[in-house]
Amino acid sequence: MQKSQIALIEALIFASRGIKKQDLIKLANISETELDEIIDYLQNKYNNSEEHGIELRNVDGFLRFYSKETFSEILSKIVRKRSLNNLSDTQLEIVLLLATKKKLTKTEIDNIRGKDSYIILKQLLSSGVIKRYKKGRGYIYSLTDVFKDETMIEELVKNFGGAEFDIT
Amino acid sequence: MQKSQIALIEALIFASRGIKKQDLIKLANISETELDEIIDYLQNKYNNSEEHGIELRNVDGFLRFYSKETFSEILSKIVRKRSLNNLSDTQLEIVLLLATKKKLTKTEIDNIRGKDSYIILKQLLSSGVIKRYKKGRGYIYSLTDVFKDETMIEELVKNFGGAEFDIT
Amino acid sequence: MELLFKFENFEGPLDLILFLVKKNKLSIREIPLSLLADEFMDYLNKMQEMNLNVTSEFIVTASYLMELKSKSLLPRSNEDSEFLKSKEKFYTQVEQYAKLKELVENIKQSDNIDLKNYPVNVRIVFPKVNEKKLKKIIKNTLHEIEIKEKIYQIKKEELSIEVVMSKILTKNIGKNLFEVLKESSSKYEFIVKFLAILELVKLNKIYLDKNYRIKRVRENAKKSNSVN
Repeated sequence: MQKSQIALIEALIFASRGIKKQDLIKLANISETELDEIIDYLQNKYNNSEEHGIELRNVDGFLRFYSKETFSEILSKIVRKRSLNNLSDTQLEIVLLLATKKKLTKTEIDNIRGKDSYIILKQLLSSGVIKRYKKGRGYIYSLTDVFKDETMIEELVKNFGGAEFDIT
Repeated sequence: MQKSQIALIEALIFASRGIKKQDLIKLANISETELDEIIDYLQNKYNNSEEHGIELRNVDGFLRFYSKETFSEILSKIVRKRSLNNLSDTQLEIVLLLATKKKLTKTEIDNIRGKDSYIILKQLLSSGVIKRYKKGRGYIYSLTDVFKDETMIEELVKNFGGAEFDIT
Repeated sequence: MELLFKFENFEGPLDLILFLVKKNKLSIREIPLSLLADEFMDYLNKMQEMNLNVTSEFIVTASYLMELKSKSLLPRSNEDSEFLKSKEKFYTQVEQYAKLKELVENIKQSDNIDLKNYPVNVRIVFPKVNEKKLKKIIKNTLHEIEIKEKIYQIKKEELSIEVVMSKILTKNIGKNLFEVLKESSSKYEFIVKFLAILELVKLNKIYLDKNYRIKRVRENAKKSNSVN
């Protein structure tokens, strides 16, 4: 285990905001055994040391650094969280749909809600809650990263297993 | 210098995306001397070690962790980058104003540009470049964290001496 | 043709003024106000003749320039402090805008400059209220509601988190989370209720005790916990 390799893996994990082992192996040009060793080393260094405020986790196959849970409360004071209170009921309905389904077309949203969502989608777009990109003739809608980060909506939905059931 | 204090400062710097010393002193409830000692300790640990791929820097009074220059080539392959070329001149005008001033109301932006910015602000909002929050009767606009990270606009502006604008 | 192309570039009055300044090859402070005002009016007229979009902002600036011009022609205008003030304000605005335009050009040309240090950050772990047990309880509750929904065609109520939040504070303190959630008549109400409870936890108004009972956070405890 070379020092420069440890540093490279560390830099790659940080800069990528979540990366798979396979990608690290390719990018750093090392074997899986070597990588596993480095990951173990990093987890031992960060996760088990009282001197570090962050830790390396593997969530759903993605390696990423997280703040330690001990500091959750104080960190929630500096990170601006958007309150879900500012949304109207119908806006919230669409936000919850997108939080569980990730990506939907307008037709899909309309079908689930049983009514036209044009105006609400427009409101959500202009307030930076959702974004869209063109696909074929229509658009695909999803929540913006900013909104997800500020409300932690995905974590909220996941907290009660929401991702697993359909709201349909 | 307690281990738990070092960990807390580390977590705060990582989570904040750039934080001032004054804010750290308040949040961690420590003295400036103590903080300086911890910052020195962290910089020594990260910046001077070949085992670390990241370093702690003070850019214009904001403490933040950055990847080390040695890895810029390999990291450029994975870092999500957004080109400023996709912005129109008028969009870029507003983006640069916000990159130097951080926070502005629509009236302030209109005054500097000598024209109405309504349409451009709407475009920038829906493409996730800027965000806004309500204050009093109007909104305060600023760049989103994701946009700042993906374009490194603030670092670019600093390269050009960060032209100062007075708001009349 | 070239003239037309340039006209279309005047998005606002300040763009036209910068164009006039450049054309005169002088700094804004060196061009006599009367000349600037006349030229501005000239271009405005031409723009109107060509049916180009002359917004109200152009008209406002034109009248402002004409006012400055007329004041500048008065004897001893240089002793009129109000005139000097508004003249200075106008110059500063133009200079600022020129600076901004310059920065836009610089940044546009520098887009390929490589910055070698990328900012990094971590994902923040926020306070959690869930555990495996909690998840299980919630799943079961939801299942019950699903069945209820299938049996009775319940009309969806319009609910807002805010309203539900205050309802919880007034009616559900001391009750078990499971019981409170079970009272929901639809999946939607369940979700809104749950979000409301999480929101209250986040706002430090309530907390859940070991037995998942909803408890109010005491005011004095709150103060000692918060920064600022």
